[in-house]
Amino acid sequence: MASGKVTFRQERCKGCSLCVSVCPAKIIFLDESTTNIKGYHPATVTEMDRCIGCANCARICPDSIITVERN
Amino acid sequence: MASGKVTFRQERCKGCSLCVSVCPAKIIFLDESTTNIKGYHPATVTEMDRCIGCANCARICPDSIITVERN
Amino acid sequence: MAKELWKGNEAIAEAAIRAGCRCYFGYPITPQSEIPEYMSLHMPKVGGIFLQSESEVAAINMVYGASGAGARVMTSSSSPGISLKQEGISYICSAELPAVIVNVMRGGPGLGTIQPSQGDYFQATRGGGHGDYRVIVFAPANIQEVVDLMQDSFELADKYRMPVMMIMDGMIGQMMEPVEWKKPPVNPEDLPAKPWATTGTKGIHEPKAIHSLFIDPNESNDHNMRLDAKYQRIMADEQRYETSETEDAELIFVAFGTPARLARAAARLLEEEGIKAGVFRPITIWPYPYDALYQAAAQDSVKAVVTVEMNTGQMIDDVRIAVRGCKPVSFVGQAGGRVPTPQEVVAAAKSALGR
Amino acid sequence: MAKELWKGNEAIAEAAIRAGCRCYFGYPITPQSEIPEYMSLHMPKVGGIFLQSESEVAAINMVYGASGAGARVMTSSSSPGISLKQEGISYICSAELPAVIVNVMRGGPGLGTIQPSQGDYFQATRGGGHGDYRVIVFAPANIQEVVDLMQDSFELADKYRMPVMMIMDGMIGQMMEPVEWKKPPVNPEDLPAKPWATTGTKGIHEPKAIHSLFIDPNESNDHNMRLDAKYQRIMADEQRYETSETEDAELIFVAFGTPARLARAAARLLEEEGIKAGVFRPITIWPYPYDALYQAAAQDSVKAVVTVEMNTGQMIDDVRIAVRGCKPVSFVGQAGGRVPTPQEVVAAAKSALGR
Amino acid sequence: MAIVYQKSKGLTDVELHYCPGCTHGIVHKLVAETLEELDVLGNTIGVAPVGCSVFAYKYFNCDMHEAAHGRAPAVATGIKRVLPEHIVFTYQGDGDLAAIGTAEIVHAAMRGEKFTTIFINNAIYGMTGGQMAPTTLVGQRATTAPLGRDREHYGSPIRMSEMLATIDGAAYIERVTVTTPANIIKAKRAIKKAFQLQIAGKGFTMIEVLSTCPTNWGLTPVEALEWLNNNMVPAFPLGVFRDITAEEAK
Amino acid sequence: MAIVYQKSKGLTDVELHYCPGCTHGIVHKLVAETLEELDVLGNTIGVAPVGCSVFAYKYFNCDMHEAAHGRAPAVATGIKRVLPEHIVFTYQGDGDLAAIGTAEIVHAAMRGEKFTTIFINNAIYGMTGGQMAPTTLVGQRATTAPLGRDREHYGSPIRMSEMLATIDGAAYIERVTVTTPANIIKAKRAIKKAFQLQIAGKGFTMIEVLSTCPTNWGLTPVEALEWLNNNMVPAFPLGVFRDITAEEAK
Amino acid sequence: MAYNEILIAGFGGQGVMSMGTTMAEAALSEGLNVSWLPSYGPEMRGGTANCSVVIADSEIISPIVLQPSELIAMNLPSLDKFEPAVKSGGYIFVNNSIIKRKLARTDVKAIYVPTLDIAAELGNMRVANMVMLGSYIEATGVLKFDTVVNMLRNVFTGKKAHLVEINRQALQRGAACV
Amino acid sequence: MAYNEILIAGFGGQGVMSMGTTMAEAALSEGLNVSWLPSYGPEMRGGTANCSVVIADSEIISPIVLQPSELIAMNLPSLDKFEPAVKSGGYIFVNNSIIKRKLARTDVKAIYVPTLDIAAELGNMRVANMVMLGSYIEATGVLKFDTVVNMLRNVFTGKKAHLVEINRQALQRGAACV
Ligand SMILES: Cc1ncc(C[n+]2csc(CCOP(=O)(O)OP(=O)(O)O)c2C)c(N)n1
Ligand SMILES: Cc1ncc(C[n+]2csc(CCOP(=O)(O)OP(=O)(O)O)c2C)c(N)n1
Ligand code: SF4
Ligand code: SF4
Ligand code: SF4
Ligand code: SF4
Ligand code: SF4
Ligand code: SF4
Ligand SMILES: [Mg+2]
Ligand SMILES: [Mg+2]
Repeated sequence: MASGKVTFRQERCKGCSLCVSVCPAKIIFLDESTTNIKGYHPATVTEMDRCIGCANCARICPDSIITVERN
Repeated sequence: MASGKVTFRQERCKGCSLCVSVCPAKIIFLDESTTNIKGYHPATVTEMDRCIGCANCARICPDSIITVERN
Repeated sequence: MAKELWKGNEAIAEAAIRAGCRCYFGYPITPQSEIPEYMSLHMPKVGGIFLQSESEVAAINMVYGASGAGARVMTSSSSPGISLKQEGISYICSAELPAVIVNVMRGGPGLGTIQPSQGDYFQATRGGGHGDYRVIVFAPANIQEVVDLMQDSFELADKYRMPVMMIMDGMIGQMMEPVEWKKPPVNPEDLPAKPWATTGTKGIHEPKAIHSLFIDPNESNDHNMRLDAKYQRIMADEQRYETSETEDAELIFVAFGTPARLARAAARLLEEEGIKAGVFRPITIWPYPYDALYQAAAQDSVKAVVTVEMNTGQMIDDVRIAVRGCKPVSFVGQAGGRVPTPQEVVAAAKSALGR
Repeated sequence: MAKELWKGNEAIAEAAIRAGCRCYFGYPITPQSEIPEYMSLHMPKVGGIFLQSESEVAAINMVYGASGAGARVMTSSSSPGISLKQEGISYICSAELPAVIVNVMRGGPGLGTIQPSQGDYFQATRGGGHGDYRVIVFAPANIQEVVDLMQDSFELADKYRMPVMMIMDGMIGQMMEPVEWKKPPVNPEDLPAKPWATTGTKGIHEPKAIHSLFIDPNESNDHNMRLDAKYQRIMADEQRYETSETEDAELIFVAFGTPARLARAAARLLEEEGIKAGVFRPITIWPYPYDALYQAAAQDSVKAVVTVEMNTGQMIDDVRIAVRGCKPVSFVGQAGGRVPTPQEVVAAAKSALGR
Repeated sequence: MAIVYQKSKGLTDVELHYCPGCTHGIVHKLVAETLEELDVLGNTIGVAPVGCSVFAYKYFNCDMHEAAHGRAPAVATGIKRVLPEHIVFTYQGDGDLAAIGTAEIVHAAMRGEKFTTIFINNAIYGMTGGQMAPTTLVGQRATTAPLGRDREHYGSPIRMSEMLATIDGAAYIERVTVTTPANIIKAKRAIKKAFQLQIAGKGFTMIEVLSTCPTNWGLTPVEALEWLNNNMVPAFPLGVFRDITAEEAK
Repeated sequence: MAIVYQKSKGLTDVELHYCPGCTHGIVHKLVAETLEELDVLGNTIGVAPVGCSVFAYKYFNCDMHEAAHGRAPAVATGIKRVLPEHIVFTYQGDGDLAAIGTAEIVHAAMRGEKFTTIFINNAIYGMTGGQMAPTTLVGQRATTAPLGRDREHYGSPIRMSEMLATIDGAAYIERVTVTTPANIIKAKRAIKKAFQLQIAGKGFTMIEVLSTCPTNWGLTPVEALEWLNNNMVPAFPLGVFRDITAEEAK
Repeated sequence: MAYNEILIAGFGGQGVMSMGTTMAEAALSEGLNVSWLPSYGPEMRGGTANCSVVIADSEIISPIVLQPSELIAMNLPSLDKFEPAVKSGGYIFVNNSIIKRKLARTDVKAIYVPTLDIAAELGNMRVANMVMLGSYIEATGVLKFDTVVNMLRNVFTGKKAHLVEINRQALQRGAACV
Repeated sequence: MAYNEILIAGFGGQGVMSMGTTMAEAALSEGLNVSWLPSYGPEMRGGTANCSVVIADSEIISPIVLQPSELIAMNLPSLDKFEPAVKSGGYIFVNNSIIKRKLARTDVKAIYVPTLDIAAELGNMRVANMVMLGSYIEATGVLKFDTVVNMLRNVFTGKKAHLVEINRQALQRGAACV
């Protein structure tokens, strides 16, 4: 399986969870430990090694804040 | 064959000839010998005995000026 | 009756229903959408008609039809939507049908802003549509007055068979204020019959036609002159205004709607500085209370007249017409959603007085 | 150049093409349909665009788009159709785009009559649309003047980036009169570039946006104040008017368009009776030549000012504002397709003079 | 002898102002006869448009309301909502209905407004002097299309019946013509059916009538009927485009 | 590592003002990516509507023109007629396109105007606070239909793609949605095809995108996608309604 | 000071409008001030047509003619409608090929012109309006005969050049009726 | 003469609007003049919400509050935006559960209220706004505590009656923060 890497422009995240809902690896979650300037818990990934770089998350993110890289 | 009778309210005739064009008996014509108040030669019938009372003329007359009677 | 806290737009809608209105057509637009929203919920409860139209153009033409059919009918919108209604308003005026039209004004021109403004004064008082016509225009200054004037609006509309417009800045639509329901509700069944309405000949009367076509120039002229005579009657009989402290004032503020409040606050500030200022507030902006304003301005004590508006200066034309050059007239205002502050008004007043 | 006999509407269209207009959108309506008809035949011959739109609303919005894309563009209509364009005009003013709008007025209100009228004076000069905006309004009195003013109209529209309206009664559109083509035709390729037009970034410049949305009240206020400053500049620089025999006159007629001819005829009749009457004719009705009219009216010799209009009295508001109460102002007119006769005008003048 | 055809009581005695041979007059009769036969004249409100039929309010022997150009469906909506038990119809030209009034007719159909529209498609703006209509045929000349309608510039004529038939709220939509006595009888039947469905509260009903404008087509009235048959009928096929009673029957 | 997905250059860096999870943002991306891929950003003029996407003129990285409510097709017509070699698109909501702007979209289609319309159907007036749209489903609640849209009162939702597909001047009309990554890819393909046909001068092209309005539907963004799938898709079937290239190929 | 206000009225198709424009063109070429104004509108559907022509050596006040100094009545309804409006001392030209009555008024000058009969004699019914124009010119002296003929030369060129002659004859025959 | 101009600002969902209407209702029942004005428009899409409340014993001049005598800042962007506008000598109420900074200004009175922490302790996060309101009442004395509680009794009736008590507690806990 390809391995991927996602980066979030967190200060622009609106915490809508669309990315969360479409990640096949189920590794995205909203980080409740922090609130961005807009008042939302931003999306994040910790187990990045499980990312397959499918770009589902980026494709559905309405705010275009996710960048996906892949090997 | 049924026999009919048509009456024209001639002062309102606009001489459009639609009645002329649909009379199966071909008995309606525009009376070029006279001009009504509106400046038109009004439609008329002389050989009334050939009228079959089909009402084609009246049905198509846009100005509703033809009355048709039948035996 | 006890006072209740009402949101302006909802109070407008409720006041219309209490005034016997049983028919509303409109299209959403900020800052007045709560009017159709309220109507959608409450009209059915009183057996009335609420219909959201496909556009403002359609709405005003539905009003035209419904009014012709005898209904007590209303529409509402905000500035751009009112622009789209101009052709229809002209038709309704010419066909002499009653209707109430509410304009909760926002800042223009164009898409502008949804913030409050008084930028449609000209449109309301001069007829934004084509031809010689007028509508009676009420310009209430707070929610209580909106409510108080609603019944009058429908009654004058019926009396003169013409639209009555109620214009207010968007703030009045959006804010909440205490309201007292002073008048008893009108039961539409108790209203006088409308013999001119097209409700079918029933085989009894001659066919009626509601129309605005007068193709022959003489007929058209006669029709216009008849309308004009009606407008003259209204000018004589229906002017309304309010004055506060204008007697022996050194300066007269003229303001309609919300800015009248600011003007009164400014007058109080001026009083502290020893300047006596009064406020003249037209309540009908058509017919405009020209004579009353002239009387106020012509007093020997008065040195200057200052109009206060939430636009770049529109009512000032009527003030000039009223004042007839007897005193200098100047303007202070803010347009497009900003409200002048009492301090700005005070400064303008002082400069008008040369201090 | 020799004079040619031209029908008003066709002369308007031809003059626009000669003024470099290469883009026309419109919808048929009597008495101006010969304008789109002429355009449909002649625009393609000069490589221009003629498009009949589905409505007046669409037409003005096509103008909005085409102007934004840099075209020298025009639309025309008659009264009810102009009412429908009000929202669009307000947008174009706010977005600051040039355009020429012709209103060949017919009698209103409503469907009214197709006969000539001047019933849209208020609409043209006060903005029938919402918000604080103005358009420059020319009111030519004959076909020659229409033709002469057309190039100026497009130039002022470009200069101030705003619509210029030309209004005339339907008679001017329908009649034929001799015309002389005084100015050389404009080649659109020679016109100055429009750096503000949206013609694609070409990957070079930053994206441009043509819009009229200023959601923040301060931005909106600033925008309005900037527009107002432009309008003040125009008021200072662009007033046009014509006087005839006003010096030392006992009576001043004020009239725009066709009635100015009647007024001059009436003045000649009065002269025969030993009364010296002059005619003041505004050519721009916005900006209105207030000061010039005041000067004329304030002369010691003048006893009365009489406005002559083909409506029930609209310009009279501006005359009152101009005259500032220094002389009595009265009105004579006919509405809805009728034209006052010189005799009627004479009678009104005498009664104004108390004779 | 018995009278077999006479002027309908659904028409007043006012003379029609239409040009000689204009089929507006024929359609007026059909509507009038229908109202008379259904015995609803006393209970009907008609809405006249702006177009050559602008004076329709003088001709129909029932209460009438004249609308602004294109807005008849909105006016009719206002009337019918206030007087749901009454019969309401609009009578509109192709400029009125298919150009400026497009939004109003589409939304009346969408809402399933219970009135009947008589749509006179004569492929031209009659009243204003022969300008192009949205229904003008490709190649047909008009005063604003002096070389004929150009498909590249203006597209093909719009078929309103087909378009409106996609809308659920439309109960009955048929296109007819009045070029022959037989077609006139068919047209009458269609109009009657539309009014009957209105009375039954089924929804929006519209009959499109292909009509002539001899004056602006530059043809004699009889030639105009032929031209219509040869040119308009192929572009605007006759027939029923929507009939919910047929669907309900299934 | 290679970048497989990043923000399109067709978008500016301005933050979108849309509510969390609103699919307007997804569609913006697809249009932007298409323009970028076709390499026409420098040659494109977009027309923004009045609706939640009123600020679209700040977001697209090309010249933009903001229209009055409903009039984007007229504005686009004006632009495209003046600049026939440019790419022009409108981006419109369902209130904008299917209510107040009905006449303008129908006639742009009729004339075969060579621009592309992106039609965001979210079954509601988003911007003004959740009032009923012509596309609101029967039974769906809205602030002006507090008990849900009533078929008897308002008819059924209008299907604009089906309606416009009856018009000859329409070259391509497809309805898509963006509820899943797979649907997003399909939607992108449709949008790209529409722009390609515009460039080929085929006529009017429109892509209807079934979209969400979590705020006014009162659902979370994820629930909104589900609701769309379960309720809107059955009422507004996905698919191609008109494709003249397919017809030409026959 | 010449100030002629002419009203020409008849059925559509009688050449009423072109009679007016011909007069206007001729007046222009004589250096006079001129205006031409058609009636327009739905009443035209009824088949009537009329136009106002004003010819003057001073400024034209209004192109609308309410009280004509000369009325040209091409049919009976027009005569009925406009006869009362003509200025005392003015002219009424009556197309007596189809108007069978005489004038009711005695304070105006009546000129009866059998336009159709003459046109028939000339072999072209379409020149009936030029017959009338010939009478008008002759009676009023407002325009010169040669100017009108020259004007016709400008109108009928190329293939239509042969029409100049018959129109000239029509003018002459009309003039002879006065 | 009391004239209080209050600006309440925060994220959507923090109960900003209802805090305002609660104050307005209470003021009305105390016989004071009152106005409430929400901010509205597309900027709300961004998720911010604010409203102006004016409470006075004289006529209310304008319902728009530009220079608040009291600012209630429920989140950091609101504090950043409105802190400079507060009248000298006025109050700023800071929701320091989520606003981590102190005031920059020294010429105003600062009240820090950990609304979320207290609401959490009370077991209902939705009463955070009532905690803040309690602080406001206590600090300014503009409204009477009992009026507000009575008002809550009118709002929470029937099935919701049990909510009166927790809201009353929230008000009290807020008051205690002053
Ligand atoms: C707002 C407005 N625009 C334009 C007109 C001018 N106008 C009158 S009728 C008409 C079109 C008539 O054509 P149609 O509807 O096809 O009817 P027809 O005369 O052919 O029967 C137009 C454009 C008008 N009266 N009002
Ligand atoms: C003439 C006019 N009428 C009404 C409005 C108010 N208005 C703004 S957007 C809108 C509808 C928005 O709905 P939609 O087009 O579906 O777009 P969405 O917000 O759902 O994306 C309305 C009615 C306006 N700005 N102008
Ligand atoms: S790229 Fe795919 S696997 Fe990786 S985080 Fe995004 S959705 Fe999950
Ligand atoms: S889709 Fe985008 S905005 Fe939504 S939670 Fe994920 S990263 Fe944040
Ligand atoms: S009734 Fe028939 S046969 Fe008799 S005249 Fe009429 S069309 Fe001819
Ligand atoms: S159809 Fe009627 S109007 Fe036409 S010629 Fe016959 S009778 Fe006369
Ligand atoms: S112009 Fe055409 S449609 Fe109108 S009445 Fe004449 S023939 Fe009929
Ligand atoms: S209101 Fe609806 S459509 Fe508008 S931005 Fe919010 S979610 Fe999107
Ligand atoms: Mg037609
Ligand atoms: Mg929507």
